[in-house]
Amino acid sequence: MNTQVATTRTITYRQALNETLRAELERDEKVFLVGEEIGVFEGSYKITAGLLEDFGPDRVLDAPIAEEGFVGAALGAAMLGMRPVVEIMTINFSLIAIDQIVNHAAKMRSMFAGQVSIPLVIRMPGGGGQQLAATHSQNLEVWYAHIPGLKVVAPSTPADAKALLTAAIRDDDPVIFLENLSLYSAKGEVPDGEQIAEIGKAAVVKTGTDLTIVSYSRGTTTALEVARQLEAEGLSIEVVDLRSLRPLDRDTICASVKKTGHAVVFEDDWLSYGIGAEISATIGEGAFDFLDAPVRRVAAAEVPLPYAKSLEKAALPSAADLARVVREVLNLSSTPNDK
Amino acid sequence: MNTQVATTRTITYRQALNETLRAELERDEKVFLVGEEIGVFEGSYKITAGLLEDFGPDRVLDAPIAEEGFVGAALGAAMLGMRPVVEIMTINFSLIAIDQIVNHAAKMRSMFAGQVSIPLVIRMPGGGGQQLAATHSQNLEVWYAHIPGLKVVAPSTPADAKALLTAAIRDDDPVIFLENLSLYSAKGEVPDGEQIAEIGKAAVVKTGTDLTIVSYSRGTTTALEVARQLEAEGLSIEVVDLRSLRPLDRDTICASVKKTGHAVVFEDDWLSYGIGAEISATIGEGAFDFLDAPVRRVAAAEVPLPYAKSLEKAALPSAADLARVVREVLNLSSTPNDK
Amino acid sequence: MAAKARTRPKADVEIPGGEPADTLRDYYERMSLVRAFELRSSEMYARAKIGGYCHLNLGEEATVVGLMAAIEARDYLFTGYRDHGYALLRGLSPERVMAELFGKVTGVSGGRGGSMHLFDKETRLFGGYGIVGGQIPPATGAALALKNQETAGPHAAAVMCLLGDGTTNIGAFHESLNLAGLWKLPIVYVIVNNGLGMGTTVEKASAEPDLYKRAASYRMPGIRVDGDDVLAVRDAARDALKQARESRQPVLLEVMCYRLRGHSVVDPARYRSRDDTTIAQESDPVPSFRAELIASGVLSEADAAAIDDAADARVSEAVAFADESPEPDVDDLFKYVYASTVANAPSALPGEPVMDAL
Amino acid sequence: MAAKARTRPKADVEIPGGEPADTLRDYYERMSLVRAFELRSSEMYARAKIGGYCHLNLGEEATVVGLMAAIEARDYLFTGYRDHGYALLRGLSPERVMAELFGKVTGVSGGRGGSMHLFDKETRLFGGYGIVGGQIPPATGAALALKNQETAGPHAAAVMCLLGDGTTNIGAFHESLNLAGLWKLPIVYVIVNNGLGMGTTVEKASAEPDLYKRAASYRMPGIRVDGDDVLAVRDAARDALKQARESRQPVLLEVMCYRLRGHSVVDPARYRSRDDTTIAQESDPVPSFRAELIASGVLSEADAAAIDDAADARVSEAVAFADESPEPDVDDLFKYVYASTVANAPSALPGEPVMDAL
Ligand SMILES: Cc1ncc(C[n+]2csc(CCOP(=O)(O)OP(=O)(O)O)c2C)c(N)n1
Ligand SMILES: Cc1ncc(C[n+]2csc(CCOP(=O)(O)OP(=O)(O)O)c2C)c(N)n1
Ligand SMILES: [Mg+2]
Ligand SMILES: [Mg+2]
Repeated sequence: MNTQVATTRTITYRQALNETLRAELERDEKVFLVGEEIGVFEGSYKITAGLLEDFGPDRVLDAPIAEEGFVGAALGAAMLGMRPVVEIMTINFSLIAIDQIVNHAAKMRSMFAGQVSIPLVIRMPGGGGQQLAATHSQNLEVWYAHIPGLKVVAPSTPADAKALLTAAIRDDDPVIFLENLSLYSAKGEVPDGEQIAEIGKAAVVKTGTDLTIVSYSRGTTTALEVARQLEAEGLSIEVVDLRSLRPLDRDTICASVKKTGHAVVFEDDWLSYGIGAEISATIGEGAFDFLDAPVRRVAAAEVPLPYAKSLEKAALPSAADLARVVREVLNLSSTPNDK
Repeated sequence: MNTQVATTRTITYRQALNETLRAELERDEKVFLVGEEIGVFEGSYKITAGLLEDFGPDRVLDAPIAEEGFVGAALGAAMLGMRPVVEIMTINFSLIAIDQIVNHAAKMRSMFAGQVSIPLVIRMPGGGGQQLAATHSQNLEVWYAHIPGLKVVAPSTPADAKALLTAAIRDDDPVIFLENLSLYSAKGEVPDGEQIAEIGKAAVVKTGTDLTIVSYSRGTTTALEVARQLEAEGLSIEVVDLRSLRPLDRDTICASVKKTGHAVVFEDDWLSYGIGAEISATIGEGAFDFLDAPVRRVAAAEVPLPYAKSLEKAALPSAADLARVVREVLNLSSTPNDK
Repeated sequence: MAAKARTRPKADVEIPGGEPADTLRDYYERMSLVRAFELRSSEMYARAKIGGYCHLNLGEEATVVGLMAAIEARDYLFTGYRDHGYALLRGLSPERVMAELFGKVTGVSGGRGGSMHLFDKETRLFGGYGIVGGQIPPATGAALALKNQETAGPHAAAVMCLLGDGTTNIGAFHESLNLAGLWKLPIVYVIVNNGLGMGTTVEKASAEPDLYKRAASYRMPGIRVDGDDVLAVRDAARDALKQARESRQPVLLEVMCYRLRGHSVVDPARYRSRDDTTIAQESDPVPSFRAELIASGVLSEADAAAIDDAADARVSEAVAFADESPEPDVDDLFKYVYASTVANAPSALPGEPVMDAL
Repeated sequence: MAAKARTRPKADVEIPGGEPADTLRDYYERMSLVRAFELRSSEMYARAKIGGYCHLNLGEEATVVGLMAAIEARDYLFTGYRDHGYALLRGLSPERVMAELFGKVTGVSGGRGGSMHLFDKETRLFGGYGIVGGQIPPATGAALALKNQETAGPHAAAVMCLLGDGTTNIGAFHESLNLAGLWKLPIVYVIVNNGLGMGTTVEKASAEPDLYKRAASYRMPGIRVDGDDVLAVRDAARDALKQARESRQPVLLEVMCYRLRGHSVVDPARYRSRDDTTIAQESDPVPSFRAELIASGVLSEADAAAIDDAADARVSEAVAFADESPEPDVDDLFKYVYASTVANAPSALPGEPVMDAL
């Protein structure tokens, strides 16, 4: 990370995003924002508050409900050297634009032998837990993480939101920037001044020796909470925050597990074929000889997420679920049956 | 499998599909076909040859180029009790329809508490190796395999194509039926008469004791070829054909690996977050104590697939790659370093 | 059809001569019920009895009543997420609708869909969809099924598919109308044009803001009607449905109305101009229809008050019912994922191992 | 605008008075080059020098020449997969185009795109797209960039976006035209209406088969022109581009032509009626323009034969060049995936372990 020693302020994830967008709009006039309701309405989740007023409608462009059209239009503008930052209201609606993202933005540079670059950022929140029901609560990041040509980042703190968004906007490739509904109001220390994260790098956000929890986005905040709580019980838990889902920093993950011998993945998406599958497979390949117990995954139950609070709660992975599995993995590793 | 002892014929995968569609159109008048160019043109890959002529335009419905529209329309017809079988020309174009598939077809039954069923089949081929370039050569099956509410099958033989398509059409849920461009002309023995496979079950298509290759669709044919070739070298390879990607038959996979102690996944999609990630994670969890070496994945290089033959060949996983990795895994398991 | 300019204050509703007083009274009762239900929903949301997103029909009552008076029991209804009023007037009990908003197992969708996803197979309310435009292709396909299952004629069923003004800009709208026009499907697409898609005006969202004109791209009749005039809405919708069921002629019907409040209950609509707010309030169809009926002698002040009170009481019962109903049982989490049983279907709760035993 | 009925045999091309003979000769040379290139492509495909899908402009030469005569060097061109002729007339050498079809590193897209994905930054040929309708949103966005980067006027750049008749039924078409109309973008959408999308006629695909009329949904001018008339095409396209660059008025231009052969080189087009085939052949713009120019004295028989021979020779050189060019180097497989270097970018070939060392 290219950071300078700097003063910090405690602000929300939302504010970190807002300030970063503002700073980049000021810095580079090729940067512009486009999306539904980002101007007059100030964003469905108010991330773009005040920006239309200060930068005008050419820089902060309200789009009609036409995700495929305006995402593709942003891509086209990027081909001509603009640096569009698109907001898709939630990741669920990106399905309508996904042909433009995956069949076009991700492929053009390769298909045209490097003649064109696509400096395009697509911001969108995912996440359940707000009783928004099955079509509005998904975590489909694994789809994007699977696609060569895309870069996919998922910051878990306000500071990372700032540094990764800055990096994404200055990157010359299409970057999927994953936010999370339940993080917008989360607070954290954010350094002042320019902060540019290195895309493709994970971070060990807490060190420990007994077990590694691998997570990202909202999951990392829960992982840290659980790690601290288990510390009180005498367990030393390391937490790896992926930050970048593509490229994936396998070295950092495996180095941690080589040290701890145990790993649990905590993820908000569905278990089968989710992000955790790749993490588990990576650990199985890269730290095979060091693993003292199977890698376990704590993920969402495989159902379209119901609206009712009782069911929603049961289906989503919680801190309690994570703590329980961590204990299971550590106990299991001390049973005589273990290798 | 609900099979009867029956005479068999050697036919192509294409013909098996064609005959099955014909048989189901004859059996149940609620079954109808819809897709681009399936009628007058007889299908881009001629799977529906002769069907318009014999069943007329109400049963074999040519659609304009509007994947979202006609896939969603098929879904709506299914809600009223029809049994549509949609052809999407290739999986690459399903991205345009994916909101209807994933946000609608997969969720309706759950979201509406079982008041409606969606007996919808979506047939589409995937696969590279035909020099169709980046946008027309994808294997995005992992996207669908990740989604609760869908069933996803991927037959590797003409016999399975028949039995799984029959099962899919008679199933009351949305089934993604994955074909493969390079399998259409493959021949195999197909039993006559009604054949209905059990969705959700994998098959051990070759037994062996030294190592398990897990694959599906086109990959299984290569896996079998490699397994037979290695047999000549004295290696005993078991091949598990997944057949169903969702649900995933973890028991069959793990039972095999518990026996062989070694596993390689052979898949046509991109490595990171691909189908093999879940297989590897599953084995890591379900057969941990039995694994003598890390599970390895032989998958496509992570690039948008280039048109040029040289590059395309380099990027796609081959029989030689698989054979090499199988040898590596087995050698590696005999090194002193191994646990 | 007469186009209603958005900036012109709404003309007085005229009660056509022949309309029976009972019918008018009945329509007022329905409008009053929707109004009461929506106001209470807003209140219940504020009291955290309702979660997620909640979009109200406030200001659209004449449209809701007119459309639901035109549709027949045999017809299928598809709508977006702004669906409470339609569900009520499709004949669902306020109890079951409110219970759905409360996320209770007694709700129309078993508490699984919530406000945006009301569904009732029996009354052929075929959802309730939260993805903008998501309902349009399935509604079109329902009409395709009807075309194949029935003969055209006055007794045939048709489909009514509701959508918002903002929704006419999404690809699914275009693809679906083309299919309907091409395949001659018995369907009426109704644009409930309340002038806004969230904070965006029709003029800022649609290059051709006279939305009914977009029917021409599919050789389909496009009709516009005053959505504050319950009888005009009903008659236009009936006529459109008649074309659909008798001649397999799909129709695009645009109904001009106003959204009285924010996009959803949590939206204060600060972006809205004072003028626009004033017009919306002045056009409010509930008090004006009420005044109309009193002025023309169909109702006395006391009658009207009694109707309003009854609606309120009805909604109170619904709230009580919803409140007392149980939440869905957690053991049923996986109950509705698949209709056909299937081997190896996932059933693990978060953190449970993927394999039952090692 | 005059609509050309698909079933009416094509009217004779009229050479307007003032057109210089040189210009006409030049246009014929271009038509002849496209024809020769496409015939040779078909042959090279049969000889397995070209793989994948290969779609030809045979029968559409007058359209190709007319459109490319209208577009200026500063304008951006986006097209579908039927793109060879456009690339040639945009000024790319037949060598580099043929080399791309051969999958050679000397090809316009380095051999990575193939026939469907021709791209040349310098001449502002911005692709070549294989997904139906995929080019329309990016083309629209290019026009958005131009609007922000330049002032409208006769020297401003514009975008020309080509698409097929079948492509007007996909959502991206609708969404994009609405954006262009709303945002007042300098873009001309050209429907190259060759009457067929694979085996499907316009009438079977579009509920409104007069495709130019669909412009009305976006308050955009919709214009139809005879695609066998090179001058009419050029003039209509010039006029449309003028509106785009000077008044930021997007235009939808429909060009009526015929596809002489199958959808792609492997399609025998058995589904096609004999009448339709006959009309397509009778309308073939290359021999008729040739005959026209000879009849009007612009060319002698010998001139015309010399032009055809020169085109043929030119294409032979291209084939030789393509044949001799090397394939892309396998070591460059990952070369163009990212523009900004990034840590941990995948670089494994199939079967290589995910971690370099255990
Ligand atoms: C595909 C998609 N994009 C965006 C949204 C977010 N969204 C929900 S409602 C809405 C506005 C719709 O406006 P309109 O069609 O006029 O309906 P109204 O709310 O006025 O009834 C938007 C943008 C969504 N649900 N789905
Ligand atoms: C989204 C998508 N759907 C389907 C296809 C397959 N396909 C390729 S070309 C074509 C027909 C297009 O017809 P038209 O727009 O008239 O163009 P033409 O081929 O006549 O030039 C189809 C269906 C595709 N490439 N992309
Ligand atoms: Mg609206
Ligand atoms: Mg065409």
